[in-house]
Amino acid sequence: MTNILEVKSLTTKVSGYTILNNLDFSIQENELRVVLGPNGAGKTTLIDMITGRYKPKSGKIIFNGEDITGMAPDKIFVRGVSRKFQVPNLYETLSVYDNIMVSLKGRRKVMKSLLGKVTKQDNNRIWEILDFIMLAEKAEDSVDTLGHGQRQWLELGMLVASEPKLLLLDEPTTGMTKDGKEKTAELIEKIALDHTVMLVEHDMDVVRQIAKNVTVLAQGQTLAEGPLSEVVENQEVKAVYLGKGVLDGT
Amino acid sequence: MESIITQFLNGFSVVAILMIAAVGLAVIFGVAGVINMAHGEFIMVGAYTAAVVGQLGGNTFIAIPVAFLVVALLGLVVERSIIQWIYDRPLETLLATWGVGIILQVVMKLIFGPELYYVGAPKILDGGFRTIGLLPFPWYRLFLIVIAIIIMIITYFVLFRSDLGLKVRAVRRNRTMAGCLGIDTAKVDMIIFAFGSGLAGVAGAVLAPIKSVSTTMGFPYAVDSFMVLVLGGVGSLWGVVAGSGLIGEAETILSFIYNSVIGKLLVFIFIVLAIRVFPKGLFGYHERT
Amino acid sequence: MNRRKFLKNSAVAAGTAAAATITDFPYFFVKRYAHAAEGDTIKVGILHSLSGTIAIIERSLHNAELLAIDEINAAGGVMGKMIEPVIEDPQSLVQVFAEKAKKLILEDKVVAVLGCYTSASRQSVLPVFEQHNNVLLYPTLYEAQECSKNCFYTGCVPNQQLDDFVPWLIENVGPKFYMIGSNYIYPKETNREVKALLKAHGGEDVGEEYAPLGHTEFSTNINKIASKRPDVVFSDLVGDSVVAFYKQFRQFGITADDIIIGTPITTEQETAAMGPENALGHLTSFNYFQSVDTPENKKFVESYKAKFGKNEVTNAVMEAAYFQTHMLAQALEKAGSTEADALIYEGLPGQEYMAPGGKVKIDEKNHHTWLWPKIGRANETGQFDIVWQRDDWVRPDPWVDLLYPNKDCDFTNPSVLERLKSDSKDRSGTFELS
Amino acid sequence: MVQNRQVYKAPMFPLWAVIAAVGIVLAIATYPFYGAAYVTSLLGKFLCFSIFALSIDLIWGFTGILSLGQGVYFGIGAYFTALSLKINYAAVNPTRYGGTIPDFMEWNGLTELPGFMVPLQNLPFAIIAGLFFATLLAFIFGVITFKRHIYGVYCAVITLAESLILQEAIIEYQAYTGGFNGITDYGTHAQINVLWLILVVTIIFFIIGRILTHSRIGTILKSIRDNDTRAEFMGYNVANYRIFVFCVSSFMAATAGAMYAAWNGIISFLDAGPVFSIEGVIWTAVGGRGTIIGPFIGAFLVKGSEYFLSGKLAWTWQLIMGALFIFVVLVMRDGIVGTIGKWWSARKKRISN
Amino acid sequence: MGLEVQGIDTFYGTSHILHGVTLSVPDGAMISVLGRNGVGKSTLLKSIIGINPPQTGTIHFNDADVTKEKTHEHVRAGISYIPQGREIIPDISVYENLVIAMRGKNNRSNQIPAFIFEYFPALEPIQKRKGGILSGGQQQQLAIARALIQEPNLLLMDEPTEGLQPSVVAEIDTIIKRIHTERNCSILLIEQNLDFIRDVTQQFAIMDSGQIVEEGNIEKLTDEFAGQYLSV
Repeated sequence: MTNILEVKSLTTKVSGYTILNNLDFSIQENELRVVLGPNGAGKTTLIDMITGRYKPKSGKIIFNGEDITGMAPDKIFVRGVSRKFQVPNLYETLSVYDNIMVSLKGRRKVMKSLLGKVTKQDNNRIWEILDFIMLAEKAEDSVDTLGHGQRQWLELGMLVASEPKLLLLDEPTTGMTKDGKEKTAELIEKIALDHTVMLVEHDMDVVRQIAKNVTVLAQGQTLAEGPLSEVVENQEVKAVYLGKGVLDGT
Repeated sequence: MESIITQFLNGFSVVAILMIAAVGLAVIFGVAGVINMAHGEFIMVGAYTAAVVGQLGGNTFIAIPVAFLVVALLGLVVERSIIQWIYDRPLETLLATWGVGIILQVVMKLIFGPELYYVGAPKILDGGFRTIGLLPFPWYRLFLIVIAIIIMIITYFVLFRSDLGLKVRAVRRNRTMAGCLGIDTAKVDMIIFAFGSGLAGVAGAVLAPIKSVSTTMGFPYAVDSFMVLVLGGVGSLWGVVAGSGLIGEAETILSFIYNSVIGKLLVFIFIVLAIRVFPKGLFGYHERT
Repeated sequence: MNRRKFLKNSAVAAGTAAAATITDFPYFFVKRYAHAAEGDTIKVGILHSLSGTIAIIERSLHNAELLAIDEINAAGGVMGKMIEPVIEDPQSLVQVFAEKAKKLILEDKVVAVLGCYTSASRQSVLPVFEQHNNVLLYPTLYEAQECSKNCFYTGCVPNQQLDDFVPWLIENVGPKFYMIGSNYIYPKETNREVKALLKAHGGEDVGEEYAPLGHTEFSTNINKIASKRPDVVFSDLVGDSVVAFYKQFRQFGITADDIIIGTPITTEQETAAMGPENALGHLTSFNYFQSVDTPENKKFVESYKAKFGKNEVTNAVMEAAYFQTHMLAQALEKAGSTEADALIYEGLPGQEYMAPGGKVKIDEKNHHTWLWPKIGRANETGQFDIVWQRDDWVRPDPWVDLLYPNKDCDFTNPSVLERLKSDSKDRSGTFELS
Repeated sequence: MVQNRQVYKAPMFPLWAVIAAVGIVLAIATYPFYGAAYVTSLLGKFLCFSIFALSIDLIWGFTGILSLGQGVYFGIGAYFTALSLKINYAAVNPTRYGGTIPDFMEWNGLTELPGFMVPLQNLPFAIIAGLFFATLLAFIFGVITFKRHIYGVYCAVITLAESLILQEAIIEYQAYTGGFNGITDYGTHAQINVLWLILVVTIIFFIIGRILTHSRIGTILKSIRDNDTRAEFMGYNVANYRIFVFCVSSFMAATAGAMYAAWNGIISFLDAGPVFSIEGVIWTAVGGRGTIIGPFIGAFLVKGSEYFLSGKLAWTWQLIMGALFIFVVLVMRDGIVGTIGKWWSARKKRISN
Repeated sequence: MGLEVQGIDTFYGTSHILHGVTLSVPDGAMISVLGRNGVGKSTLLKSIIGINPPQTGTIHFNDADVTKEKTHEHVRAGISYIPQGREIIPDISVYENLVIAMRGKNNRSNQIPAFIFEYFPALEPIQKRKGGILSGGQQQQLAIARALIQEPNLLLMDEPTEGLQPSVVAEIDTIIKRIHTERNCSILLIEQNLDFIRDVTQQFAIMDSGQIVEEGNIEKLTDEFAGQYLSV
């Protein structure tokens, strides 16, 4: 197995604060990696760096053997990295169907999309995805009629539609009911069957439901990494979540 | 050669005029994120205030505080009635304030009629002093330079050395947190809008004696001020100084060598290219988030 | 600009707008017109901007014409009918001038239009008048070099303002001229004539410069002027620029004792707006000043002030607007018809009137007006003291002899007339869709 | 999986709309035969204004960029055409100086047509050159600003300055542009075939606008307008799309300008200026931005009422205009069409419930 | 008296975060709220202080209904708030950060009250430094000082120990205890650090999925008990 994503000694600062501190991190192909960590540990910032939203102060990001550090977001996307935002980030005035439609893989160039039509295959693919994210009934409705959970699913569906090599999911279950969380976790598990997924998650029920490999970030660095069962027993990790001082060695 | 030197001095007075005109707009844009398209009309109202003060027997020195108050009040009314509802839609503030500008023009014309109004310079500032050039440098232009410096200093003190300024900077940087510290953010917006408007009023009052006063006088000032802001960058007093300095001197020198339209054209091209390099302007500040 | 009106205005500005005060406002209630019985009127278009940048001056022309119409109607009207002014506001925009002219002619079916101030607006409406064969009376001084059978020009043309003025300046002030003007056709053409006159009379042209219209920052230009040390600054600046230029000129310490500003365009209106001290001693050449001492003028100034406010001033263009309205009424009587051709070929040419500035006459040949050139020096009240005047009237010559020897319009030439008449028929036959 | 399911898509050209459109088009096309000449002359103008408003709507309503300088492109189209017409007209109808070149060239001291203007003698070439030049300028402008992520207020102010500078340049270089006087007296082109031409072009642009906004690319444009961050992270080069639409819209504006110049018989710097540009924005806002029919309704309504009211109301009209700006921003944000549309869909929802 | 939160429902955008939360903080109490990330603890504080006001339910403070009041009005009524991540205003100095808090409470003085530097001696020498360049510990001290200078009746604290060194955590611990006893101020505290909670507070409430699921005295909060709701 090769590493599809490698982050090498990444450092970044935002208005004087160090968010990521010399972070090394990698994900293998077809892996489902869960990233845990307390607030402010740098999880979202890591995703921002990988997807080109901000440029790191130093360090390198290598995706699929290519250095993508500092590339524009759309260029990074075309190479196969899709991200989901913490707060669902949708096209508010479009219908559910159209949200998926504009996310379908390919045809990102102006002239191509000018001539492009929605083919039968496209249509079938969109319905497939709508079924998958359980929104087929809502296909014609505009996005602002969706409930919060459905919005999260729709964004997942949009990512799937773009057929990326790597999905970065930033807390896809926030603001959901228990039932919703379970369903979302199932979705993610299904997606992970044929995609590489990096999941940032807080909810331990969700994590327990789907996680195999876990990385714990704290203060911009990797605190622990490994299979869930091992990491859960790690004293430092417990400390982060259960209150034993992080560095006091107890 | 002597002409060039005089011209350079002239340039300073043009810079001063730009600075006086632009600073009010800069304060409002920098803090509240609103481009006030009625800025020129605010200047116009200031100029008419000076005309009224003049007719009542006052001079420019009296007109300055009166114009400040009158236009600040006007700004307050505009902010409360219109702007406060659309802070989150900056593009639409452009349209709304443009409408305010039109209305102000009509209303002023209804009150004062369409003719040009006369505003004289204070007697004490008549004449000028000899420089190395051929012409005496008018005292009034020197006064403008002084006023520009004073306005910049006052604005600096208001924004950086006063309680209000402290609140303003806190609000600009972190609106939510400022509220959590007990600052009435809506009131700060209101006051700063009134203050910026008041500065426009002062601009009108001091510019009236060298220009003609009419209901349509404002727009060119507004445009010049936009240019200063775009070049200098938003939310920084240094931006206003740098923007006015570059544009003012460049325009005067270029119009001496060529003519004023070519001067303007070159300056505009220069601004567009500068924007390409510094999208936030020379002293750009991150806009309100 | 008198103090009482100002106080009153300020009071309103301060918010004490009592209805009684407002009704006095000259502008608030522009008195429209006294209606005669409908259908029993002769409609005359009035096409002056009431809004926009040139409304400042055009409003006074509009008023002068309304005053004249009131006088005509009070005296019994024309051909037994009242004159009904149809007012349009072209908003100082040249396209709107053309648009409104079209409306006046096609929709309101006016017999003639009194209107326009700038050359730009006149040029924009002329094709409309020619195409629809209607009559325009144009009161402004202008650069001339134009003949249109549909247009009657009652303002000065360069030979009436410059032919005496420039030599007088050379002789009495000095030979070195620096020309500064707004950048459009009128100053350019005028300065061409001035340069020709300088050459002919031993003057010297030391500089020529044009500022964009509406320009108000003249420090650079004044600096340039000072470096050339002329005797006369010949200014054809217009509008806001005039005021800003005079003010800044004096602020740079230059008075009429050092350099005289000579101009064919600065009127009483501008001297009032800039403050008399800034105009003091500078010269203007016109056929009329408010200070002209004739009974006609006394009556004109008085009735104008009575109607539109005591603080109003009159000027040459207003005088023309006033007398051209009276001449139109006389022409309608003379022609005995409201047909355009009757006015053009019989009514207006050769028409005479005792105007406030002296007796005037529309030239049969070129449709311009015989006028009385004068030179005025601005005094400390903003009025002009007449320092020189010609003792006879001067024939208008739209094609000044210095530049265009032997050229003139001739609407008395039978062959020209023949062509024009058939031409206008052709045009009205093909143009438009209904 | 069920195959070949469809979503209901509003038809690109619904039957009722087509019928209504045909009716309106026929009414306008035949109007000169039964209507007043003055109104006819307004009709042609308003159609050009409508296209201009549509061009603003394309970039503002559909991609969210507010240009306060759209008049630049309208003006370029108008000036190229008017110059060409004037040069040709002057060649056969001696000017007041008796020469065969436009009078404004003569009083600026030119004695013959400047070399670079010789090609403009060919009218089709002049029109095409104008359209091309306008589009090219839009492209350059787009590359400078959009590629640097300059949007919003900054962009609006820069476009405003752009039109102001063009306006000043036109006045300054009067030997080639007619300056302050504009270009006038170049023959009459307010003929029925020109009206029909304007009508045909209007229909074509209407259809192009409809296709651009209701096909796949239209959906993409809307998605960029709604959420450019999401679109960017979905692999769309947002700047390129915006440049593309900006070019299309400039082309439309220039075409409108060209036809306006021919129809109106007089143009001036004001047609390229900031006030005209902002007026166009307000037409769009009143009609309803983000709709194709909105700009047409807005232009006809605002401009129409201006022509019929301003004579009688003079200064009041300006007051109304000012209040309209504020009203549209504060109260009627979706414009006439948008408000009706919202009301309609709310009603539908009520009924279906 | 004190704070009474009655059945509030709060939304963040379209997500329903708080579901009928009821909580009371009597005068002089010190209560900690626990729960995993994302259960709505911070939103609870934001609802109380008025940043994200509840859509239904009421909030009373000292018997006055403050549900619809603006943030700054809460502050004037006597509630101060220390947000997560400190939110020090970076481009003004420590002194100015403090002064601005005084102004928020209508205190026109330019003199920082002496008790502030008694509590936070570390701040005294660095008053001229810009807020943005302070260390995490200094920032937390400043954040608390900024709230304290307003002499509140109720202090809301959102994770005051997050991301701090153990030594600093210990300092903060003492300071909070001192504030509670010496400044006559009730405290509502969000924390994940169990030891810290057990050391400083007397009462606790546990939140899960936008609701308060457990309340009680601090003795009840054993590792096992907490683990039910907080376990990794």
